[in-house]
Amino acid sequence: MSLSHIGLRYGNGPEVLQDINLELQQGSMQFLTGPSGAGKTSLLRLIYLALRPSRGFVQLFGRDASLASRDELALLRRRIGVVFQGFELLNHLSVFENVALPLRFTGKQHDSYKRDVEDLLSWVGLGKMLDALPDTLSGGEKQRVAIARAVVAKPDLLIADEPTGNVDPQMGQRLMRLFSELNRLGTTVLIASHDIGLIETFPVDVYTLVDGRLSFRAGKNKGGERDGRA
Amino acid sequence: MSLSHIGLRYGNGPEVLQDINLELQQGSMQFLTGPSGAGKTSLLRLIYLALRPSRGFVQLFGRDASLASRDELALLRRRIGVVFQGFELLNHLSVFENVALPLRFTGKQHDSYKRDVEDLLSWVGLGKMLDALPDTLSGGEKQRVAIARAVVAKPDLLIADEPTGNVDPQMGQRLMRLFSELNRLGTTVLIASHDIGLIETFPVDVYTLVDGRLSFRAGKNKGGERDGRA
Amino acid sequence: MAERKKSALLPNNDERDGPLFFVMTIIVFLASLSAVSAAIAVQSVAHWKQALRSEMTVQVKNGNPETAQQAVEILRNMAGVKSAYAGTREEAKQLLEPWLGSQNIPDDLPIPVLVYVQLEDTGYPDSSKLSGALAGAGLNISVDDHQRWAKALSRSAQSVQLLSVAVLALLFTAMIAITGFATRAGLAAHKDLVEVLHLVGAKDRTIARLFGQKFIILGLKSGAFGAGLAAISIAGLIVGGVGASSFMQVEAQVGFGQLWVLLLVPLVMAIVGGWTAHYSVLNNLRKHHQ
Amino acid sequence: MAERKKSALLPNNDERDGPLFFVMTIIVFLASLSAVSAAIAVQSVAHWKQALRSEMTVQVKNGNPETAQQAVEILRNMAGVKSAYAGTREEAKQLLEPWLGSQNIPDDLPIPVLVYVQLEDTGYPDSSKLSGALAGAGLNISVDDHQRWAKALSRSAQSVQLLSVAVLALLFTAMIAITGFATRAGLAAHKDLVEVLHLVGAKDRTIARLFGQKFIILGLKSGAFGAGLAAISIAGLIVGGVGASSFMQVEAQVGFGQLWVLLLVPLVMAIVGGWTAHYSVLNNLRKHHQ
Ligand SMILES: Nc1ncnc2c1ncn2[C@@H]1O[C@H](COP(=O)(O)OP(=O)(O)OP(=O)(O)O)[C@@H](O)[C@H]1O
Ligand SMILES: Nc1ncnc2c1ncn2[C@@H]1O[C@H](COP(=O)(O)OP(=O)(O)OP(=O)(O)O)[C@@H](O)[C@H]1O
Ligand SMILES: [Mg+2]
Ligand SMILES: [Mg+2]
Repeated sequence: MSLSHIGLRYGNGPEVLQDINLELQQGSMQFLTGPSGAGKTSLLRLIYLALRPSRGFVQLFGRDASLASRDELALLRRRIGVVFQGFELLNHLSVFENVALPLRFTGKQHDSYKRDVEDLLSWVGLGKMLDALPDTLSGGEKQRVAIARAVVAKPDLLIADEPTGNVDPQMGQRLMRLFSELNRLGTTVLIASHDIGLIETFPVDVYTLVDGRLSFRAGKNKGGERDGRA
Repeated sequence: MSLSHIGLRYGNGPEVLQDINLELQQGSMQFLTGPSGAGKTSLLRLIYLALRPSRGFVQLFGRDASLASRDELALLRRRIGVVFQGFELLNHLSVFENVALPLRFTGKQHDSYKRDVEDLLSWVGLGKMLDALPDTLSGGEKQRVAIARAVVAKPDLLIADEPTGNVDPQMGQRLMRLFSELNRLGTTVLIASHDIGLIETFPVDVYTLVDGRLSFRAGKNKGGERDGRA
Repeated sequence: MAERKKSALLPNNDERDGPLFFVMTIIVFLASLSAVSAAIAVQSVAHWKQALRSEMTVQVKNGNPETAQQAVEILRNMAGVKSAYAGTREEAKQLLEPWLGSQNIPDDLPIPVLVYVQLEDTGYPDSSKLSGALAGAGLNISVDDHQRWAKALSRSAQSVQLLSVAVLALLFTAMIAITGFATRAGLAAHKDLVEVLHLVGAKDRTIARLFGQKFIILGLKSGAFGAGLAAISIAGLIVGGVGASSFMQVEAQVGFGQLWVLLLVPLVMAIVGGWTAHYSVLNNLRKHHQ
Repeated sequence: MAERKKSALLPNNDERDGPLFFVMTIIVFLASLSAVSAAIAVQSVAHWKQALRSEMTVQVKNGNPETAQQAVEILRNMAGVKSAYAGTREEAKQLLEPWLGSQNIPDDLPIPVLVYVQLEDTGYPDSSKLSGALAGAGLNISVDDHQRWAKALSRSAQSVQLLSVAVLALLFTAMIAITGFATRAGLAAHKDLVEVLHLVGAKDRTIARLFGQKFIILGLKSGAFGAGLAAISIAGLIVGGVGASSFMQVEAQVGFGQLWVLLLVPLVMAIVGGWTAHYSVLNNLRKHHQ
């Protein structure tokens, strides 16, 4: 995954992102932080192909996104798992169905993934809520469903936008372990978060976005400060 | 505000809240904490009259809520400011209009509150976004609009559900100062939050909800642990 | 910073309103057409019945002008008869034209002479009284009270009437259903809006009024458009004189007088729309929100 | 834990579908009625034109049976004439009955004799040829080619036809508009659903097909209901014989044959509904989502 010379503006507004260069190594894991309104969500939306940049290039899995057809984009999206800041669950589907959603589009059979989905939901503490509808869940429960949906297809790239804002610190740690586990299996992970307490406990690289510009700090156990151009 | 012997179940589910007794002194300020799914939002919904308890009594401003007519309930609600966990902004109204919403129902004139609303939005860092629509805001910006709407009418009771989950720590401190300020002017404040770091920095009482039961811990500068029955 | 105006609490340029307005306009147009044709049918039947009840024809079968004149004298003096006059041989020939052709009637053909009798509106004598009086005077004369025509005419007018009323009822139901549908869709789309307004302290009536007003305006607008279109079409039909049948001619006489019905349509629409919206919202609030 | 079935991606018991189904059914019902009446009108005109074109009447004005027989001989031998026969005095009297009454026709009244001429379907001679041939034989005879009737009849049939087609077009537009409206409302209500499916990697076609199918089914269902209702009503009208006018009688003859039109209605509805939904969604996706 790489972004080069990315600029982004909404409508005729100011540039929210300015000259962003970012390259994520396959299998790496990093945090993205920065004050509210800095453009973290916008940057992630560019990466998971919900948005086109005003200028610059987005490259995913060796493919230039601006050159891909709509169907190719759909196929690329299937390799990305996303935890949205607003969860974006489907209210008429059960917790189980919501989590299984990405698997349906890959043409997998219900029986083949049933156990996996149930196990995953147990891990995030929702083993007893498989048939509940999202409207009846608490904020933190919704967030965990969103996380489960993002990781269920073992994506090549995982993008999580503020994935622990609605859960207690213990659950936050548990969810982070889930991400690390996935990362160990080869998934590239990028997490946007304000939770500095949480970030500090992980020895991973941290990108900071301020006023639309990106800076980089290597993980505590890794090395010193350097420029954002990875 | 007082809750006595409150029980709550959704549909035929288990009791989410069990025998809750809680009394908030006029002009006091407290936190409510507890693991995800413990029932914090449910408890707050009882207090701001979005929900009826399955058993027990809710008393607000000296009035038993179960005896009040629908119109009286509307009048009681006008004295309560709420920051919803899901923000609940109106997408077709501008930031300014969203914040001014509670004032419209009190029959106040636009000119009389225009300056107040603008000043308040500047204080939460949104002075330049008065005319923006909620859909174009970042997560933290939405949260701040929700907070501004809750406090704009200087309510007698302020209920905030996870009001700092989407903002950076500095902004979190700033918003908490807003709540304290309001509290000093006489508003009773009740804040549900997971953010233990934030809670620790305030010398206020903390209620903890675990498995549908409430326990109480007095603020650091105040006194020792005691039972939930306030 | 520019002047900031108080904006509508309900999004007023809802993207759903365009086609809804369109559908409602068409429905109103059709409902208006049926309303007018129902009104015309009702009026026509009354008109015909009146015309047929107030007229009889007496046939002097030997075609003798003197016998006819005698009959006229007798009839004029009867109670309940307004006037009576004998038709000319020319008139009688014209009636036979469709069957015999115009130039084909030989001068010596003894065509029966018709005597037209106008009756008073009330208390008119029936045909047997007339023929009794004539037979009493020794005249062999047959009386036609037009019952055959009256029956046939009022039967077809009634079926037109029935059909129009049925279509009208259907369209009316469709109108209400569309309003109900749109309101529910509006409420479903604005569920959060309703909830937020409710929790912020708006009274039920205030919220219901918001939606009610929206549909009153929509009803008035689409009602006025649809009814206006219908008025233009009907006027066009009448003036253009499409259909040369006698039925249509009666319509033309009555038609313009019935157009006032159309003024009611937008009003009814607005009331139905507003009321449905208002009460759907109220019910919804009472059911789902404390 | 109980068996968990794969559930529909689109909420299939949408609370908006009830009234929508109702409205669509009514619209289909009305559209079906107009479709059938348009088809009947088209058929009637063709039927009458054919009947009138293939028949002429020759009037022997002196009422002499021998002259009539002579005319029949001449006509039978003409090219383009299928058959010819002279009517009886009784038949002629029956035609005069409405005007002269049944018992009022004196036996010595020289009623013209009518000769009925059936013509070949194609290449039939016009009335001037016939009268020319008859005049050539020294017979003073008038020929009626029924043009007057043909014109009056086809004029009113055409206006019925025009009206039905106009109403049909309107209802059809209403149907499409309702489908379009419902789709847009559905999309607005399911905006998040569309976005989530899109971001989770569903292809545009997959999402569009979901909505398309929903409206195909809705179209088929409401189309079948509405058209079925219409078929029952029309059959009822025909069998019940509402309206005793000759126009209605012709309808009855043709009516049942035209009911097949109704089979098309649900199909058209389904196609229109499905297509509109499918392409609204596709457009929407292309416009608002990368
Ligand atoms: N659709 C949009 N149209 C216009 N402006 C937008 C839109 N989405 C975001 N913005 C603006 O872009 C800026 C960056 O937003 P973004 O959501 O990327 O911030 P963020 O870093 O995720 O903030 P937070 O931590 O509060 O979620 C904000 O000022 C926001 O108002
Ligand atoms: N409308 C509802 N119907 C049924 N169950 C519900 C409903 N709302 C909440 N619940 C259940 O009640 C329990 C408490 O929910 P609540 O939202 O009060 O938790 P919370 O303490 O606010 O959690 P969080 O910190 O995650 O927001 C949860 O298990 C949830 O699934
Ligand atoms: Mg964000
Ligand atoms: Mg909660």
